Amino acid sequence: MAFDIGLAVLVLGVAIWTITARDTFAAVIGFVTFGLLLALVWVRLAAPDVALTEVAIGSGVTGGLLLGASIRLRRTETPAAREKPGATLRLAAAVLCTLVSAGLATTVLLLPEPAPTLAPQAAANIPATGLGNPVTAVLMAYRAIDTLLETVVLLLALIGMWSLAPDRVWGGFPGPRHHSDPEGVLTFVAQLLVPVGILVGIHIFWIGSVAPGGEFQGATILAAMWILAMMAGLVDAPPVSRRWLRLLLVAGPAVFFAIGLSGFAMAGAFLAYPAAYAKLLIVAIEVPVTLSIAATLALLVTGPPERARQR
Amino acid sequence: MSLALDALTVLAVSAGAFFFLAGTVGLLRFPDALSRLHTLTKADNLGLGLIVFGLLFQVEGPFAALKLIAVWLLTLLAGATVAQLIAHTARPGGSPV
Amino acid sequence: MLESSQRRAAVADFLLAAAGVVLATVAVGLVRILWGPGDDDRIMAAQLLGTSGIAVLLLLGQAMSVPAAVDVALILALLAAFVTVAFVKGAARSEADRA
Amino acid sequence: MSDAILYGLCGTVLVGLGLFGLIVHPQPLRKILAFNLIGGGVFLLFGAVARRGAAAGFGGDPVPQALVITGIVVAFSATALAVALLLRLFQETGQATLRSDG
Repeated sequence: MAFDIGLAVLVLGVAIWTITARDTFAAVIGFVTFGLLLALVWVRLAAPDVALTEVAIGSGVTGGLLLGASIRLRRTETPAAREKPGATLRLAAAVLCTLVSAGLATTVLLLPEPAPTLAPQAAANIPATGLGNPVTAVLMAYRAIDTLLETVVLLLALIGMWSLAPDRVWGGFPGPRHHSDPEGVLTFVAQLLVPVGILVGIHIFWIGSVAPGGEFQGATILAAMWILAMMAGLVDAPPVSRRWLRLLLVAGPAVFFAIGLSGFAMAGAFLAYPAAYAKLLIVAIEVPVTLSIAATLALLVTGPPERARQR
Repeated sequence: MSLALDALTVLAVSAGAFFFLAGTVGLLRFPDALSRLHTLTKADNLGLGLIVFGLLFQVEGPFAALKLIAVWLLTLLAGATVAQLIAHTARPGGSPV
Repeated sequence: MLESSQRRAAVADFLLAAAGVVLATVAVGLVRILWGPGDDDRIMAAQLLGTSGIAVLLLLGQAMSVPAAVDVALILALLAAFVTVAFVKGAARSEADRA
Repeated sequence: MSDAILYGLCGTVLVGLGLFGLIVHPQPLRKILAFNLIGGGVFLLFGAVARRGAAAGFGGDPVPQALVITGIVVAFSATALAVALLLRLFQETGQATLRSDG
């Protein structure tokens, strides 16, 4: 318990820093640390699947994205900070936020006893899927519709981002071109880390059926490795109008949806799996979904097209 | 036999935690930033190595042990490259990485 | 002579306590990050915090019998390098913006 | 007090802190950061509920845990889109401000 109190205090301390720091870059560093500490909290809360997601996406990839943005936007910070609202508004905001927190805290303290849980239903669903990890079973079977919609949300975000491109680079290469320096440290790091990272990503994805892990965590690592290879200049980002790229991006949701529809014929409901093939079908969904999510996440970090396709 | 292994674990993990503590004291006491970070990197990497060594006696199976060692090696590698990259960017007139 | 299960519990308690000690050093390291003064100091201190975080994860995983904590640590080690590269690249980009 | 309640309360404070930052910070990037803090707080509330719902031999209720995983990924896509909008604004105007009078 002493450990938990210390950890909770640290989490709050870093959060306060993230909000109050004068320098935005320092605040982003605070946020990355916040994610790291949250991952510890998730381990303490017996949620290792969430800890994996938090450290990969919540802290790692989001952190990298925000760090890059905060450095580029540094010059705009001082003028923008002058628009800070007056003391009255800040006080009112503080009162409002305290009230919100207090209200939420009351609900937490008044949570019903015994705690309601869907664990037995989720457990009852597991044998039908052939999966050993209850969280993956929930994501792929019990609440598969959420997961299907989530893959679509990711695609929508990417379409939104691409549509921010100026007309002259429409369909072009996303992000800047990074040049590799064969003698450089960065090339060395990338050549060493990328293969290791791809192995780790596949491992995390594959054990997801029986142990903590799964397609989102595995896909994030694969995405991070692709971005690393791009930043080191080992590979260039493909132009967003490439047909293979677009097929790769929609393959996951499309296969998911198709197998979901076939559930009507085979098991009588959308996204229902016939008992004999459940595990096979889930793997058939997971492989393209992982590849699609990895590509989508990587392109979301890379940004909208910036360079025209023909020069 | 396994009592001896547990004792080894306690010894190595204590030593590891001690290095983390010592590094932190160094963090607060050394005068300039560079020597501070330099010392701390070494202390932390050694501390993590000792903790990994101590945990090796507790895990089940060679795969779990291999993963522990992989974590340590990756941390060493990441730490070293970060120092290199930062030194590269901080150098005035240095080529952008 | 202690029973085997008692001894296992004692080792788990010890590992949790060790995790607490390393977590305390994280707290001190945080103060270092917050003080800065430079970006480089901050990013390096964050990197070191990652090392402590990895140590805490490994100790917690063993103490609580959550083997997946090692996977979390593995990803943390991988992505720490990724975040630093993003920082360095962002710095190069902001130079380019200015030019 | 159980560890679930402790972290749940921690989550409620995070929501308040994030909301405060969202309101008072004029810089859009700070608003995005604050928004992510709110997200972290809400996820912790889910984590507390999941931990309390430990049953059927699981350490926590897997349903809220799966929801949090979904939530983290969606929060990331929203953050990435917001950052892209902000960087585009910066490219167009050389500023990053939400002031409406220009």
